[in-house]
Amino acid sequence: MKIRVKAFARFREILGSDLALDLSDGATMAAVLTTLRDRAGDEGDAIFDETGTLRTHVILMRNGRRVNRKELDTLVLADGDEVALFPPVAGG
Amino acid sequence: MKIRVKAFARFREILGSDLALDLSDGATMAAVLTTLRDRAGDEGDAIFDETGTLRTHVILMRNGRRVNRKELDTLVLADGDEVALFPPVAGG
Amino acid sequence: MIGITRDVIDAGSMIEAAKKPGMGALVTFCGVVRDDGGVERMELEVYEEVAIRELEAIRDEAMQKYAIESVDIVHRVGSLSVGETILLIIVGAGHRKEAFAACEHIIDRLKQTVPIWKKEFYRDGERWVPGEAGGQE
Amino acid sequence: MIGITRDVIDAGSMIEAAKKPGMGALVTFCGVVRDDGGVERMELEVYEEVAIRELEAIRDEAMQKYAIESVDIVHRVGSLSVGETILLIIVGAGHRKEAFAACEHIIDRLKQTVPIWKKEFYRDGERWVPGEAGGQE
Repeated sequence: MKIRVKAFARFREILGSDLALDLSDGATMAAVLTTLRDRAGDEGDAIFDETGTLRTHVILMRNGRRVNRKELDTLVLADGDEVALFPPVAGG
Repeated sequence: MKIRVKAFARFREILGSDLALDLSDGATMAAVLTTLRDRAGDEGDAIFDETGTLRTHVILMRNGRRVNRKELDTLVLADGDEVALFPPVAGG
Repeated sequence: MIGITRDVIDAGSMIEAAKKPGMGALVTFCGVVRDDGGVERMELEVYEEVAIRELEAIRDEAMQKYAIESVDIVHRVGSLSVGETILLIIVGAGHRKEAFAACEHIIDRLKQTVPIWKKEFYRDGERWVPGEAGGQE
Repeated sequence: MIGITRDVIDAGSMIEAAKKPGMGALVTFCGVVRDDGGVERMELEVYEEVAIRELEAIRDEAMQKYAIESVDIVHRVGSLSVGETILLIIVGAGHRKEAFAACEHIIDRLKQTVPIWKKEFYRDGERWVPGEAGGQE
Protein backbone atom coordinates (compact mmCIF):
# COMPACT_ATOMS: atom_id res chain seq x y z
CA MET A 1 0.00 0.00 0.00
CA LYS A 2 1.02 3.63 -0.58
CA ILE A 3 1.55 6.02 2.30
CA ARG A 4 2.35 9.70 1.76
CA VAL A 5 4.69 11.30 4.27
CA LYS A 6 4.84 15.07 4.64
CA ALA A 7 7.60 16.66 6.67
CA PHE A 8 7.92 20.33 7.52
CA ALA A 9 10.55 22.88 8.49
CA ARG A 10 13.78 21.23 9.71
CA PHE A 11 12.30 17.78 9.23
CA ARG A 12 11.52 18.60 5.60
CA GLU A 13 15.18 19.47 5.10
CA ILE A 14 16.08 16.03 6.45
CA LEU A 15 13.35 13.84 4.93
CA GLY A 16 12.08 15.81 1.94
CA SER A 17 8.72 17.52 1.73
CA ASP A 18 6.57 14.78 0.25
CA LEU A 19 7.60 11.12 0.29
CA ALA A 20 5.67 8.20 -1.14
CA LEU A 21 6.34 5.02 0.85
CA ASP A 22 5.39 1.58 -0.37
CA LEU A 23 4.61 -0.57 2.67
CA SER A 24 3.14 -4.02 3.09
CA ASP A 25 -0.55 -4.18 3.99
CA GLY A 26 -1.15 -4.02 7.72
CA ALA A 27 1.90 -1.83 8.40
CA THR A 28 1.70 0.15 11.64
CA MET A 29 2.72 3.74 12.36
CA ALA A 30 5.76 2.29 14.15
CA ALA A 31 6.79 0.64 10.85
CA VAL A 32 6.51 4.00 9.04
CA LEU A 33 8.75 5.61 11.64
CA THR A 34 11.36 2.84 11.29
CA THR A 35 11.41 3.39 7.53
CA LEU A 36 11.82 7.16 8.02
CA ARG A 37 14.60 6.66 10.56
CA ASP A 38 16.52 4.52 8.09
CA ARG A 39 16.09 7.13 5.35
CA ALA A 40 17.18 9.99 7.61
CA GLY A 41 20.46 8.37 8.63
CA ASP A 42 22.66 10.49 10.90
CA GLU A 43 20.59 13.61 10.30
CA GLY A 44 17.67 11.83 11.92
CA ASP A 45 19.03 12.80 15.35
CA ALA A 46 16.79 15.86 15.21
CA ILE A 47 13.75 13.60 14.99
CA PHE A 48 14.72 10.36 16.78
CA ASP A 49 16.69 9.86 19.99
CA GLU A 50 19.60 7.40 20.41
CA THR A 51 17.19 4.49 21.05
CA GLY A 52 15.36 5.23 17.80
CA THR A 53 12.28 6.64 19.56
CA LEU A 54 10.56 9.76 18.24
CA ARG A 55 11.76 12.76 20.25
CA THR A 56 9.13 14.14 22.63
CA HIS A 57 8.78 17.51 20.89
CA VAL A 58 8.01 15.95 17.48
CA ILE A 59 4.40 16.23 16.35
CA LEU A 60 3.02 13.29 14.39
CA MET A 61 -0.24 13.29 12.44
CA ARG A 62 -2.23 10.79 10.43
CA ASN A 63 -4.61 12.35 7.93
CA GLY A 64 -4.34 15.69 9.66
CA ARG A 65 -5.03 14.42 13.20
CA ARG A 66 -2.51 14.09 15.97
CA VAL A 67 -1.33 10.58 16.77
CA ASN A 68 -0.82 9.62 20.40
CA ARG A 69 2.53 8.01 21.25
CA LYS A 70 0.75 5.09 22.89
CA GLU A 71 -0.83 4.11 19.57
CA LEU A 72 2.33 3.78 17.48
CA ASP A 73 2.45 -0.02 17.61
CA THR A 74 -1.27 -0.63 17.27
CA LEU A 75 -2.23 2.01 14.69
CA VAL A 76 -2.53 0.15 11.38
CA LEU A 77 -2.38 2.42 8.34
CA ALA A 78 -4.54 2.20 5.24
CA ASP A 79 -3.66 2.67 1.59
CA GLY A 80 -3.59 6.41 0.76
CA ASP A 81 -3.05 7.58 4.34
CA GLU A 82 -1.07 10.77 4.87
CA VAL A 83 1.44 10.86 7.70
CA ALA A 84 2.90 14.23 8.76
CA LEU A 85 5.88 14.92 10.95
CA PHE A 86 6.94 18.33 12.22
CA PRO A 87 8.66 20.28 14.99
CA PRO A 88 6.70 22.64 17.32
CA VAL A 89 4.83 25.27 15.30
CA ALA A 90 6.10 28.86 15.11
CA GLY A 91 3.57 30.88 13.11
CA GLY A 92 2.14 34.30 13.92
CA MET B 1 -10.89 93.48 28.95
CA LYS B 2 -11.95 90.86 26.41
CA ILE B 3 -12.52 87.24 27.43
CA ARG B 4 -13.33 84.51 24.90
CA VAL B 5 -15.69 81.80 26.04
CA LYS B 6 -15.85 78.49 24.20
CA ALA B 7 -18.64 76.06 24.95
CA PHE B 8 -18.98 72.54 23.57
CA ALA B 9 -21.63 69.90 22.92
CA ARG B 10 -24.86 70.58 24.81
CA PHE B 11 -23.36 73.70 26.39
CA ARG B 12 -22.56 75.08 22.94
CA GLU B 13 -26.21 74.66 21.99
CA ILE B 14 -27.12 76.76 25.06
CA LEU B 15 -24.37 79.39 25.06
CA GLY B 16 -23.08 79.46 21.50
CA SER B 17 -19.71 78.15 20.38
CA ASP B 18 -17.54 81.22 20.74
CA LEU B 19 -18.56 84.22 22.83
CA ALA B 20 -16.60 87.43 23.34
CA LEU B 21 -17.28 88.93 26.77
CA ASP B 22 -16.30 92.44 27.71
CA LEU B 23 -15.56 92.49 31.44
CA SER B 24 -14.08 95.07 33.75
CA ASP B 25 -10.41 94.65 34.62
CA GLY B 26 -9.87 92.40 37.62
CA ALA B 27 -12.94 90.25 36.89
CA THR B 28 -12.79 86.79 38.45
CA MET B 29 -13.82 83.43 37.00
CA ALA B 30 -16.88 83.65 39.26
CA ALA B 31 -17.88 86.86 37.46
CA VAL B 32 -17.56 85.13 34.08
CA LEU B 33 -19.84 82.34 35.29
CA THR B 34 -22.42 84.83 36.55
CA THR B 35 -22.44 86.52 33.13
CA LEU B 36 -22.87 83.15 31.41
CA ARG B 37 -25.68 82.14 33.75
CA ASP B 38 -27.56 85.32 32.92
CA ARG B 39 -27.10 84.69 29.19
CA ALA B 40 -28.21 81.07 29.41
CA GLY B 41 -31.51 81.85 31.12
CA ASP B 42 -33.76 78.84 31.78
CA GLU B 43 -31.70 76.60 29.55
CA GLY B 44 -28.78 77.12 31.91
CA ASP B 45 -30.19 74.39 34.18
CA ALA B 46 -27.95 71.92 32.36
CA ILE B 47 -24.90 73.90 33.48
CA PHE B 48 -25.88 75.56 36.78
CA ASP B 49 -27.88 74.17 39.70
CA GLU B 50 -30.81 75.97 41.40
CA THR B 51 -28.40 77.99 43.59
CA GLY B 52 -26.54 79.20 40.51
CA THR B 53 -23.49 77.04 41.20
CA LEU B 54 -21.74 75.21 38.37
CA ARG B 55 -22.97 71.60 38.32
CA THR B 56 -20.36 69.10 39.51
CA HIS B 57 -20.00 67.30 36.18
CA VAL B 58 -19.19 70.51 34.28
CA ILE B 59 -15.57 70.90 33.22
CA LEU B 60 -14.16 74.42 33.28
CA MET B 61 -10.88 75.50 31.71
CA ARG B 62 -8.86 78.67 31.48
CA ASN B 63 -6.45 78.81 28.57
CA GLY B 64 -6.75 75.06 28.10
CA ARG B 65 -6.07 74.11 31.73
CA ARG B 66 -8.64 72.83 34.19
CA VAL B 67 -9.82 75.26 36.82
CA ASN B 68 -10.38 74.01 40.34
CA ARG B 69 -13.74 74.88 41.92
CA LYS B 70 -12.00 76.34 44.95
CA GLU B 71 -10.37 79.01 42.79
CA LEU B 72 -13.50 80.49 41.22
CA ASP B 73 -13.62 83.56 43.48
CA THR B 74 -9.89 84.22 43.56
CA LEU B 75 -8.91 83.49 39.96
CA VAL B 76 -8.55 86.88 38.28
CA LEU B 77 -8.66 86.75 34.50
CA ALA B 78 -6.46 88.66 32.10
CA ASP B 79 -7.28 90.34 28.81
CA GLY B 80 -7.35 87.75 26.01
CA ASP B 81 -7.96 84.77 28.28
CA GLU B 82 -9.94 81.86 26.89
CA VAL B 83 -12.49 80.20 29.16
CA ALA B 84 -13.96 76.84 28.12
CA LEU B 85 -16.99 75.05 29.48
CA PHE B 86 -18.07 71.52 28.59
CA PRO B 87 -19.81 68.35 29.75
CA PRO B 88 -17.89 65.08 30.35
CA VAL B 89 -15.99 64.05 27.23
CA ALA B 90 -17.25 61.21 25.02
CA GLY B 91 -14.71 60.66 22.25
CA GLY B 92 -13.30 57.40 21.01
CA MET C 1 1.32 60.82 14.18
CA ILE C 2 -1.22 62.51 16.42
CA GLY C 3 -4.13 64.24 14.73
CA ILE C 4 -7.69 65.41 14.50
CA THR C 5 -9.17 65.12 11.01
CA ARG C 6 -12.41 65.81 9.14
CA ASP C 7 -11.46 63.34 6.38
CA VAL C 8 -11.90 59.59 6.02
CA ILE C 9 -9.27 57.70 8.05
CA ASP C 10 -7.23 55.26 5.93
CA ALA C 11 -6.23 52.45 8.30
CA GLY C 12 -4.12 50.61 5.73
CA SER C 13 -1.81 53.50 4.90
CA MET C 14 -1.51 54.48 8.56
CA ILE C 15 -0.47 50.94 9.52
CA GLU C 16 2.13 50.83 6.74
CA ALA C 17 3.45 54.26 7.80
CA ALA C 18 3.72 53.11 11.44
CA LYS C 19 6.02 50.18 10.68
CA LYS C 20 9.66 50.39 11.78
CA PRO C 21 12.37 47.70 11.49
CA GLY C 22 12.37 46.80 15.21
CA MET C 23 8.65 46.07 15.32
CA GLY C 24 7.21 42.58 15.38
CA ALA C 25 3.67 43.50 16.38
CA LEU C 26 1.23 46.30 15.64
CA VAL C 27 -2.03 46.39 17.52
CA THR C 28 -4.72 48.65 16.11
CA PHE C 29 -7.93 49.89 17.65
CA CYS C 30 -10.52 51.16 15.23
CA GLY C 31 -13.62 52.81 16.67
CA VAL C 32 -16.59 52.78 14.32
CA VAL C 33 -20.03 54.44 14.25
CA ARG C 34 -22.32 51.66 15.47
CA ASP C 35 -25.91 51.21 14.38
CA ASP C 36 -27.10 51.28 17.96
CA GLY C 37 -30.88 51.16 18.14
CA GLY C 38 -31.40 53.03 14.89
CA VAL C 39 -28.51 55.51 14.82
CA GLU C 40 -28.19 56.88 11.27
CA ARG C 41 -25.27 59.22 11.67
CA MET C 42 -23.22 60.99 14.27
CA GLU C 43 -21.76 64.47 14.66
CA LEU C 44 -18.53 64.82 16.55
CA GLU C 45 -17.09 68.05 17.86
CA VAL C 46 -13.74 68.79 19.44
CA TYR C 47 -11.91 71.37 21.52
CA GLU C 48 -9.05 70.97 19.13
CA GLU C 49 -6.05 72.60 20.79
CA VAL C 50 -6.74 70.82 24.06
CA ALA C 51 -7.57 67.52 22.34
CA ILE C 52 -4.24 67.51 20.49
CA ARG C 53 -2.38 68.29 23.68
CA GLU C 54 -4.20 65.51 25.57
CA LEU C 55 -3.54 62.99 22.78
CA GLU C 56 0.15 63.88 22.86
CA ALA C 57 0.18 63.46 26.64
CA ILE C 58 -1.49 60.04 26.34
CA ARG C 59 1.06 58.97 23.71
CA ASP C 60 3.99 60.16 25.83
CA GLU C 61 2.62 58.45 28.94
CA ALA C 62 2.12 55.16 27.05
CA MET C 63 5.64 55.32 25.58
CA GLN C 64 7.04 55.70 29.09
CA LYS C 65 4.87 53.07 30.71
CA TYR C 66 5.14 50.26 28.11
CA ALA C 67 8.01 48.74 26.12
CA ILE C 68 6.64 49.96 22.79
CA GLU C 69 8.16 51.60 19.73
CA SER C 70 5.41 53.91 18.48
CA VAL C 71 1.93 55.31 19.07
CA ASP C 72 -0.25 56.88 16.37
CA ILE C 73 -3.69 58.31 17.11
CA VAL C 74 -6.04 59.98 14.65
CA HIS C 75 -9.56 61.02 15.69
CA ARG C 76 -12.14 62.10 13.18
CA VAL C 77 -14.71 64.84 13.82
CA GLY C 78 -17.62 66.23 11.80
CA SER C 79 -20.52 64.22 10.39
CA LEU C 80 -20.05 60.42 10.17
CA SER C 81 -22.33 57.62 8.95
CA VAL C 82 -22.74 54.14 10.41
CA GLY C 83 -19.64 52.06 9.67
CA GLU C 84 -17.26 55.00 9.31
CA THR C 85 -14.06 55.03 11.33
CA ILE C 86 -14.18 57.49 14.25
CA LEU C 87 -10.77 56.79 15.64
CA LEU C 88 -7.65 54.84 14.83
CA ILE C 89 -4.96 53.98 17.37
CA ILE C 90 -1.86 52.07 16.26
CA VAL C 91 0.72 50.79 18.73
CA GLY C 92 3.91 49.25 17.38
CA ALA C 93 6.17 47.14 19.58
CA GLY C 94 8.82 44.48 19.47
CA HIS C 95 6.42 42.03 21.08
CA ARG C 96 2.68 41.61 21.19
CA LYS C 97 1.87 41.65 24.91
CA GLU C 98 3.07 45.22 25.33
CA ALA C 99 1.32 46.35 22.15
CA PHE C 100 -2.05 44.98 23.31
CA ALA C 101 -1.72 46.38 26.83
CA ALA C 102 -0.66 49.83 25.62
CA CYS C 103 -3.36 50.06 22.94
CA GLU C 104 -6.11 49.20 25.41
CA HIS C 105 -4.68 51.64 27.95
CA ILE C 106 -4.65 54.42 25.33
CA ILE C 107 -8.30 54.03 24.32
CA ASP C 108 -9.35 53.90 27.99
CA ARG C 109 -7.44 57.12 28.71
CA LEU C 110 -8.69 58.82 25.57
CA LYS C 111 -12.29 58.25 26.59
CA GLN C 112 -11.58 59.88 29.96
CA THR C 113 -9.61 62.96 29.01
CA VAL C 114 -9.82 64.04 25.37
CA PRO C 115 -12.39 66.82 24.80
CA ILE C 116 -14.50 65.31 22.01
CA TRP C 117 -18.28 64.86 22.05
CA LYS C 118 -20.71 62.86 19.93
CA LYS C 119 -24.30 63.54 19.02
CA GLU C 120 -26.26 60.61 17.64
CA PHE C 121 -29.00 61.21 15.05
CA TYR C 122 -31.92 58.79 14.83
CA ARG C 123 -34.78 58.82 12.36
CA ASP C 124 -36.92 60.57 14.95
CA GLY C 125 -34.54 62.34 17.27
CA GLU C 126 -31.04 62.99 18.50
CA ARG C 127 -29.03 62.74 21.70
CA TRP C 128 -25.65 63.63 23.10
CA VAL C 129 -23.72 60.48 23.99
CA PRO C 130 -22.92 60.59 27.72
CA GLY C 131 -19.21 60.44 28.58
CA GLU C 132 -17.63 57.48 30.35
CA ALA C 133 -15.67 59.74 32.67
CA GLY C 134 -16.88 61.31 35.88
CA GLY C 135 -17.05 65.06 36.37
CA GLN C 136 -14.47 67.61 37.44
CA GLU C 137 -11.73 66.31 39.72
CA MET D 1 -12.39 35.37 6.18
CA ILE D 2 -9.85 32.71 7.11
CA GLY D 3 -6.93 32.23 4.76
CA ILE D 4 -3.35 31.38 3.96
CA THR D 5 -1.83 33.59 1.27
CA ARG D 6 1.42 34.07 -0.64
CA ASP D 7 0.50 37.66 -1.51
CA VAL D 8 0.90 40.96 0.32
CA ILE D 9 -1.76 41.39 3.05
CA ASP D 10 -3.78 44.59 2.64
CA ALA D 11 -4.81 45.57 6.18
CA GLY D 12 -6.91 48.55 5.09
CA SER D 13 -9.18 46.65 2.74
CA MET D 14 -9.52 43.76 5.20
CA ILE D 15 -10.58 46.15 7.99
CA GLU D 16 -13.16 47.83 5.72
CA ALA D 17 -14.50 44.42 4.64
CA ALA D 18 -14.80 43.29 8.28
CA LYS D 19 -17.10 46.16 9.29
CA LYS D 20 -20.76 45.37 10.04
CA PRO D 21 -23.46 47.76 11.30
CA GLY D 22 -23.52 46.39 14.86
CA MET D 23 -19.80 46.93 15.41
CA GLY D 24 -18.37 49.76 17.46
CA ALA D 25 -14.83 48.42 17.80
CA LEU D 26 -12.38 46.53 15.62
CA VAL D 27 -9.13 45.37 17.15
CA THR D 28 -6.43 44.30 14.75
CA PHE D 29 -3.23 42.39 15.35
CA CYS D 30 -0.60 42.72 12.66
CA GLY D 31 2.50 40.52 12.95
CA VAL D 32 5.49 41.87 11.07
CA VAL D 33 8.94 40.54 10.11
CA ARG D 34 11.19 42.13 12.72
CA ASP D 35 14.79 43.12 12.11
CA ASP D 36 15.95 41.02 15.03
CA GLY D 37 19.73 41.02 15.29
CA GLY D 38 20.29 41.33 11.56
CA VAL D 39 17.43 39.31 10.06
CA GLU D 40 17.15 40.19 6.36
CA ARG D 41 14.22 38.05 5.34
CA MET D 42 12.16 35.11 6.45
CA GLU D 43 10.72 32.04 4.80
CA LEU D 44 7.45 30.67 6.10
CA GLU D 45 6.04 27.27 5.33
CA VAL D 46 2.68 25.79 6.17
CA TYR D 47 0.86 22.48 6.40
CA GLU D 48 -2.00 24.16 4.63
CA GLU D 49 -5.01 21.87 5.04
CA VAL D 50 -4.35 21.50 8.76
CA ALA D 51 -3.54 25.20 9.22
CA ILE D 52 -6.85 26.28 7.65
CA ARG D 53 -8.74 23.82 9.83
CA GLU D 54 -6.95 25.04 12.98
CA LEU D 55 -7.59 28.69 12.11
CA GLU D 56 -11.28 27.93 11.62
CA ALA D 57 -11.36 26.13 14.97
CA ILE D 58 -9.70 29.11 16.67
CA ARG D 59 -12.23 31.50 15.08
CA ASP D 60 -15.18 29.32 16.13
CA GLU D 61 -13.85 28.96 19.67
CA ALA D 62 -13.35 32.75 20.00
CA MET D 63 -16.86 33.47 18.64
CA GLN D 64 -18.30 31.16 21.31
CA LYS D 65 -16.14 32.42 24.15
CA TYR D 66 -16.41 36.19 23.62
CA ALA D 67 -19.26 38.59 22.80
CA ILE D 68 -17.84 39.47 19.38
CA GLU D 69 -19.32 39.84 15.90
CA SER D 70 -16.55 38.65 13.60
CA VAL D 71 -13.08 37.14 13.32
CA ASP D 72 -10.86 37.37 10.24
CA ILE D 73 -7.43 35.77 10.08
CA VAL D 74 -5.03 35.78 7.14
CA HIS D 75 -1.52 34.33 7.45
CA ARG D 76 1.09 34.84 4.79
CA VAL D 77 3.68 32.22 3.80
CA GLY D 78 6.60 32.22 1.38
CA SER D 79 9.50 34.67 1.40
CA LEU D 80 9.03 37.92 3.35
CA SER D 81 11.29 40.91 3.96
CA VAL D 82 11.69 42.96 7.14
CA GLY D 83 8.57 45.08 7.68
CA GLU D 84 6.22 42.88 5.68
CA THR D 85 3.00 41.71 7.31
CA ILE D 86 3.11 38.04 8.31
CA LEU D 87 -0.32 37.83 9.82
CA LEU D 88 -3.45 39.93 10.22
CA ILE D 89 -6.17 39.19 12.77
CA ILE D 90 -9.27 41.40 12.90
CA VAL D 91 -11.87 41.07 15.63
CA GLY D 92 -15.07 43.11 15.35
CA ALA D 93 -17.35 43.61 18.33
CA GLY D 94 -20.02 45.88 19.71
CA HIS D 95 -17.63 46.98 22.46
CA ARG D 96 -13.90 47.25 22.82
CA LYS D 97 -13.13 45.10 25.88
CA GLU D 98 -14.33 41.91 24.20
CA ALA D 99 -12.54 42.78 20.95
CA PHE D 100 -9.19 43.25 22.73
CA ALA D 101 -9.56 40.09 24.83
CA ALA D 102 -10.60 37.94 21.87
CA CYS D 103 -7.85 39.27 19.56
CA GLU D 104 -5.12 38.57 22.11
CA HIS D 105 -6.57 35.11 22.80
CA ILE D 106 -6.57 34.31 19.07
CA ILE D 107 -2.91 35.20 18.51
CA ASP D 108 -1.90 33.23 21.61
CA ARG D 109 -3.79 30.15 20.35
CA LEU D 110 -2.50 30.55 16.82
CA LYS D 111 1.09 30.42 18.02
CA GLN D 112 0.36 27.18 19.86
CA THR D 113 -1.59 25.17 17.31
CA VAL D 114 -1.33 26.35 13.70
CA PRO D 115 1.27 24.37 11.69
CA ILE D 116 3.39 27.18 10.28
CA TRP D 117 7.17 27.54 10.60
CA LYS D 118 9.60 30.38 10.02
CA LYS D 119 13.21 30.33 8.92
CA GLU D 120 15.17 33.53 9.46
CA PHE D 121 17.93 34.48 7.03
CA TYR D 122 20.86 36.59 8.23
CA ARG D 123 23.74 37.95 6.21
CA ASP D 124 25.87 35.04 7.39
CA GLY D 125 23.46 32.29 8.29
CA GLU D 126 19.96 31.06 8.88
CA ARG D 127 17.92 29.47 11.65
CA TRP D 128 14.51 27.94 12.26
CA VAL D 129 12.57 30.04 14.75
CA PRO D 130 11.73 27.85 17.74
CA GLY D 131 8.01 27.48 18.48
CA GLU D 132 6.39 28.91 21.59
CA ALA D 133 4.43 25.73 22.18
CA GLY D 134 5.63 22.63 23.96
CA GLY D 135 5.83 19.24 22.28
CA GLN D 136 3.25 16.55 21.70
CA GLU D 137 0.49 16.29 24.27
